[in-house]
Amino acid sequence: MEKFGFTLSKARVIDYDNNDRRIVDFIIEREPSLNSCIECGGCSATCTTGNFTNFSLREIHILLKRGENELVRNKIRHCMLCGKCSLVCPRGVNTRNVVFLARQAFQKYDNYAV
Amino acid sequence: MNILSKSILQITENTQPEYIQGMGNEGKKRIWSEYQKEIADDHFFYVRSCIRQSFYPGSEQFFLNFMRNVLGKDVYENPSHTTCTGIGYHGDIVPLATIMTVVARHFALMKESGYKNIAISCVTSFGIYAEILETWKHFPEELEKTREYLYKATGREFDIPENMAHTSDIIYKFRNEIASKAKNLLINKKTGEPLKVVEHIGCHYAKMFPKYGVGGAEFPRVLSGMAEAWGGEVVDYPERRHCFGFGFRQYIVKANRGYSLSNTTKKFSSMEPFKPDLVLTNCPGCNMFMDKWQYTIKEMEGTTYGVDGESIPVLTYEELAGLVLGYNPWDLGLQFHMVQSEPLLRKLGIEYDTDDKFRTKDGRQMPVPENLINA
Amino acid sequence: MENYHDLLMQDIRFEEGLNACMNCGVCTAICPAAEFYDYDPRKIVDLVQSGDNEEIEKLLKSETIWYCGECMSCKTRCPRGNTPALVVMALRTLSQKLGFFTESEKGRQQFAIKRTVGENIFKYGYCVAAYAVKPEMHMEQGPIWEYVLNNTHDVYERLGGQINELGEGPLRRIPEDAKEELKKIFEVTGGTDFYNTIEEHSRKKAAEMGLQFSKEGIDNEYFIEVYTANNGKHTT
Amino acid sequence: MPEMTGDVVVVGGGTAGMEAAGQLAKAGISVTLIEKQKDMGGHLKEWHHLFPDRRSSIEVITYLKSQIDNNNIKLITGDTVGGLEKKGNEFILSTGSGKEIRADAVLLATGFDLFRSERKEEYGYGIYDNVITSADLEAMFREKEIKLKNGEKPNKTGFLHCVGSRDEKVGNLYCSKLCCVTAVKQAIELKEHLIDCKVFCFYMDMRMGGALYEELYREAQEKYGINFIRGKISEVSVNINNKLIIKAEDTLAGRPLKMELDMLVLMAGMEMSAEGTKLAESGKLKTGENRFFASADHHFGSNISNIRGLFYAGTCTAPMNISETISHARGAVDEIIDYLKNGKK
Amino acid sequence: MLYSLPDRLFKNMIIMQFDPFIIPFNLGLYFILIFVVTRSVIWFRELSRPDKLRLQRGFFGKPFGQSLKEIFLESLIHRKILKTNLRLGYMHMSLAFGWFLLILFGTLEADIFGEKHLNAPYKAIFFRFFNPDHGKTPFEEGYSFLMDLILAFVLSGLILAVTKRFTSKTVGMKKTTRLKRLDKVALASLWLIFPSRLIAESLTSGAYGTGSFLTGTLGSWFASFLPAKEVAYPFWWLYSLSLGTFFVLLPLTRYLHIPTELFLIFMRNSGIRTGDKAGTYSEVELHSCSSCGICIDRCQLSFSAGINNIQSAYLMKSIRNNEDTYDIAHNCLLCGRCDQACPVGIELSPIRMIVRRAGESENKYTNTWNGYFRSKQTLPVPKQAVKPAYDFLPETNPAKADVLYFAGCMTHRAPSMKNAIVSMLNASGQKWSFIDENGGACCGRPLMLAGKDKEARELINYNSQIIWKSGAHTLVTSCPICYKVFKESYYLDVEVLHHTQFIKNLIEEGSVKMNFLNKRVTYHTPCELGRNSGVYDEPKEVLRHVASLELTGFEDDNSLCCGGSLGNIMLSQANKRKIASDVATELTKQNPDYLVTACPLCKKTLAPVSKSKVADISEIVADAIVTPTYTKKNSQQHKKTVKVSAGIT
Repeated sequence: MEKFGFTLSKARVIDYDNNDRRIVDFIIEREPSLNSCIECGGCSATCTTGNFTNFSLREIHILLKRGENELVRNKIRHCMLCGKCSLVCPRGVNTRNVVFLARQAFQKYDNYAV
Repeated sequence: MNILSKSILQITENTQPEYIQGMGNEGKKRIWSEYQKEIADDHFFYVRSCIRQSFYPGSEQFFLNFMRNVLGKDVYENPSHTTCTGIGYHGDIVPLATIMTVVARHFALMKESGYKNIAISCVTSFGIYAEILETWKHFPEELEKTREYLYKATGREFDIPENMAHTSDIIYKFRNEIASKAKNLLINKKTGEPLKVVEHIGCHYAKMFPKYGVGGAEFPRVLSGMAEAWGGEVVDYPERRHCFGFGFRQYIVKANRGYSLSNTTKKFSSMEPFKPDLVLTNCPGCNMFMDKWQYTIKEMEGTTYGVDGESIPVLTYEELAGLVLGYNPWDLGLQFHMVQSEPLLRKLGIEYDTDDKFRTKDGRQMPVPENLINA
Repeated sequence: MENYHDLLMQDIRFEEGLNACMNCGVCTAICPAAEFYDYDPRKIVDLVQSGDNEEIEKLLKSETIWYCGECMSCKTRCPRGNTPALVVMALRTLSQKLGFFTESEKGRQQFAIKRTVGENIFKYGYCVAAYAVKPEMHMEQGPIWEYVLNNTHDVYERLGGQINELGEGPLRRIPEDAKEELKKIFEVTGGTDFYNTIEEHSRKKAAEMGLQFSKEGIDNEYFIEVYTANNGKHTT
Repeated sequence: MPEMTGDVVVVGGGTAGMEAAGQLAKAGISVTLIEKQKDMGGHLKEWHHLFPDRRSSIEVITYLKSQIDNNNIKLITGDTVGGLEKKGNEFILSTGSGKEIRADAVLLATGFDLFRSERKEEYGYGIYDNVITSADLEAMFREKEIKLKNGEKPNKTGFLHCVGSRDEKVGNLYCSKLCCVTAVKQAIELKEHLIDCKVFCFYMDMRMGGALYEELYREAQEKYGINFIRGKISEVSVNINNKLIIKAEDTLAGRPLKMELDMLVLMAGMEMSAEGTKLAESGKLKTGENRFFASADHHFGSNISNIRGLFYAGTCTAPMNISETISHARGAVDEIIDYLKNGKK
Repeated sequence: MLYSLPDRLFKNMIIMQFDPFIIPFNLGLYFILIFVVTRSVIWFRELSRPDKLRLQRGFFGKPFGQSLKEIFLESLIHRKILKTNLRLGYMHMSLAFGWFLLILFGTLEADIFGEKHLNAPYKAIFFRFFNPDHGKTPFEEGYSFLMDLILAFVLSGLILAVTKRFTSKTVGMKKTTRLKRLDKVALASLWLIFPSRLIAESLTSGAYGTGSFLTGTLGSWFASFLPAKEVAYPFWWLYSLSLGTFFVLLPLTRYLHIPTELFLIFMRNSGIRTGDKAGTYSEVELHSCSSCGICIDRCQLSFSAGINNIQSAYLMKSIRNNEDTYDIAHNCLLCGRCDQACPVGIELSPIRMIVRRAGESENKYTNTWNGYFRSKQTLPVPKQAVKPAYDFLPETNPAKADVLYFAGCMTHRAPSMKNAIVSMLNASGQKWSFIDENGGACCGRPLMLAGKDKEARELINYNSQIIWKSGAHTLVTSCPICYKVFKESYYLDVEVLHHTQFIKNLIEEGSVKMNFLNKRVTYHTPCELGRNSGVYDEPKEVLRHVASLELTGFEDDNSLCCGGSLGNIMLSQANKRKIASDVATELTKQNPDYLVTACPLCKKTLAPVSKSKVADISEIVADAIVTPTYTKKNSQQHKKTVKVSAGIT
């Protein structure tokens, strides 16, 4: 840095093959309904938390499936588990359990309670 | 000598040496056949590149020298032609109307000196010229406006060139002539294996207008055609088509250079497993940066991308043609790269005179630079 | 508040670069900037086509539009024949015309480009010229570059250079009348005005930031600031 | 019912042509059916199973063959129609083999050509070993063996939707309509052959607008765990291990995505057939922006051409699935009978 | 009298009132006595100070009598089980009460007829062995008749128990609880006790021509073809052994519930409750569960969704055995139907909540002393995010008002209901404001149900702030889930009303006039409102006021859960639907015009599966409102009323 005045940047690309998908595997094993998500965004639209922040369950589902866990870990605690999302989901995804399981998975694999 | 001439024969006879007729080549041929651009044969109006004349003057000089003295072609360089302001345009400080008029001025100089074929040394310029010609096609009113501007500013008038070629197109056109005159083929003298060549085409050469480039945008032929005609083997690697990351403002401004460095690094780590012997480019920036970033990343991270700790020599197509034709590497200016070419020269079995490396035109010994790579 | 979409429509590059976008993402997929900056050309095009004036103003003042490297790779692939890079270029031009560019760290850098490349054009008739590439500003050029500059004459002579001499050859001097013509062209086509706009807004910003500013050259605090500043918030 | 006279030429022995010829013959009209290939069935012959119910294409071909098993039908195979003109109320068709056929009415059922995927250079079809098309995969299904060029089984396969559809770069602005459901069908079949193979579909929009299509999509997700990623693949390349590297944007995550694949299947779209285009030129038939034959009216005249007595059936007018094609063919038959009844007015 | 026990034993030795076969029995007996004492000491020590005091007060106070009564009625007679299931009740009663009588009268017998008037326990148990020729005088005869009668009573229960094992139908239970190995051994020994006693006594009687209608008859029959005296001896051994084994194994098996239940009764009558952390009381509850399986029959997951491994009996068991309780604890609607039915009165749902709260981290148990005792084990607590979870919630300054309306997340998904309530509030003419009109924070109850009390507390504090700032005296909510948490976990000095209660008040004050709608309706009691908050009557009264309410057989305590409960985080949509449609079918048997409920979630859950229209009470009522006269003065308000005059029509 000192010498050149700039540094290498970290790539933003989702490196699917090298990402860690244990979290999502843990969830899908226990809540297979996550598979049938069609990313319609209904959950995000009705979300109580989403009413205050840019929290989006739809995005969280995607990021989990891609193994972009860091982003999820810091956001997922914002969910209030109110369950509105599971009322709107057109594919009957048990969205509430997905969040609940994700939190457990983070505790199991990162020993990090979220 | 006769072994050499034999292999030359074999190459000149069929443009697809059997060792590169692997799977997919049929597919590539099909694509190439769809992008056979018209390249003029003689009487070129030559425009220089800001970067190349500063960093690779030997390359531009080789081109003129080869065209004029070896092929006996007429290549004219007008003393009062200037920059196309392309870097300024892509640095977003030069308006479109301005650059169009500057380019129009070059067309005017052409007209005045009676030339119809333009030969462009710089890929950025080449892209600019192409973009402008296309713009004038779609928006004729812009062409008229430009004519007015130019006349108002300089009193000059211009015609649109009949043929436009990048100087690499022209070398590609004469690749087989070069092969037939070859003193060194791109073959590892020790192993007899063809050298592995990584080609890098400047993005602005064909990505904007595939039909302007030999072989189109996805599998450009202009450099691979040379490399193969001269006995080398071209490697296809995942990031082949990726921009190396000049990014104009992303390099010009110090704070942004991480962008440029990161993209080049990405390309090199992608080509590394293929163990290329050299990188061949047709773009001023690409050439300079792929050479200089190897030094930078080595300084920063200690990473090198060649075999056993070496870095990969990066050559312009003129420099490579020069080596094939047996020119003195030091007259081509290879010694003024950050990554030195000796490992490559040794593979090619070229005898080079180390004493001569840093001497002036009239043979005076110059100081010897230190901390060069591969030296 | 002006209608920025209309202003953009006056730029033929915008007209050329933006048909209806269907958000397929092929541009972002291979975009060198999207990989290393917090940047997504698809989103830019989508936002601009939405025509939301406030959003476009935000965009014009944002860092986002300055991340593109104008490699034009996006043009090759777009199934709708768009060129996000051209859209970005139109945005950048407008952002400078309106003086919004000084609102963002990356935008302010336009001043540095004008003072280097921009001036070179008039000084040398070239955007880049060897003797203008100062080693201390370009450490990445490495020892060889220092060497070349220390031995400019000998090096270029051997390679057929014509340093500062009229006639043909690399790095030859561009005749004065040719440079005059360049200047004229800039004046006639609005290039000069554009330069002055950049200068004017940069001067204002320098004052606002309390940085020393000089009429020309690069030896002033504001230049050094915009040339080197990196708040580290551009990558995720 | 007044006595009907007249000969009808049906051009094209695919689904539409066979169904129409059959129905006409049943109505007592003498039909000449011309097919360029040696045997009948058109594209159906290349397909293994059909969506959405996965029934074998053979069964449909068998049905169609039974339709044309009728003495009123004269079959000409291995021949094409070169030129076509109308003199008074009579049509004169000249075949590739130099025959001349006269007819009172003509039905064009020239069908479609599959998009030539090598035209999308960035995907390297015909260059990279394991980039194949939906048709190639279908052939593998017929062979009952899915394998890579090197004989190994793929462990990770991608399906790319919209190859040659919705793409200005290849001049096809339209949606081919059937590729989405085909991709889902093939993804499921692939899983059934290779249970451990991970499957990813790269789509722009999932267009599952047909009976039981959405259900199939859901089954693919729920039962087979097939992944759907919204973003079109931008380019394909190979690494040193000859694995495919694909680049796309995961548009729902708003980030570029890079993935290694063993095999990539390009869902090739449908285009106006070359024969169709030739006929359009020689017969001065109107074609639309999408190069398919332009029918007189989208809503109530989709079988009618701009020449009285000349009719269209099936995918020479627009992408259609089998059932749509068959109903379209039957529609054409009604139009023809009507035309002949009313003295060709 | 115990102090004189040793020397009496000694005397017995002298006059040969002793035989080695009694040793197993004695060992077992004294072991179990010692165990029970130690365990109760440990438990007592673990009690919180206030609970200790409660217990002491309870022991020396009125509750003591209470407890004795309850012990008699529940532990011996098993009244509750008798009520719910006669045969099952009889089985439990005959075994427990019968055995009790056997011991009682046995001891008396020994004391009356034995040559000593105070005896070691074994004398009573093996009385017949030591007094073989007892039963000659008519009085003695009468007594042994009584003893035989009691034995017969016990045996009859035993027969039921045995048959239940093989065909659970006999006692009218659908599913019986599954057993672990030790239980089987213990069960075997338990079953052996009375048959072996019967045979031993019969043989002895047979040898000496004594015994009554049971032992006597059987005895003489034996004696007719057996050397009764000799054969009797091994059976006395068997009798003693089975008793001994049973006593020793008792602590390791579910039969520990027999002694533990006594403690439970004492503690409960002393006013001790389960609480929200594992402790003595929950421990005692765990071990008081007899796995009778009544909770299984009550569970809708069982009879609607066919899920038969998560009911409370299994929860108790898996906690006792320190098995993984995750699925059992979380796959439950928390409807409270089992709590209602538990004959032992264990607070099942609170115990489930303890497990949910504990999660991975705390309150794990391990068995020590080969399982005779349990000790707490605490796992390392994982890294925790430092920032609070909901710090993004904005500061708000609510308008001052007397009445607040908090719709809650679920009501926001049922707009017609929301509008109906708004129209009610407007009609009420009170100064009210809508706190979460544009969507507020969640009430916190769903988090609590998931065992996340810490986060829930954040939301509670946030909402409390708003309520407090508004200066209101009444808080109306239209969601029972919110209602429960506002009522129980918010520390507010406002009156919390469910909208049905609010409407009832309006009716009583007469401030809103209503028409009687000519509609037949049935009512579904929401769990959170009914069983879990005890609001049963107001909704029905309101309904009766505006429509004709018909009964369904699932009133109040016996009401069903719609299946949509937020209490169950694991249940699949498909299973929720199954439960819902079963409920809808039951509640719409008489084709009412409306199936009415008082909860937005119940409404949304039942609507798609019910053949009658489903509505919330508020919607019915809104249709019944006679637009109040005074609103005419205030056109603005009038308009509002009209605009939102919500409901179904």
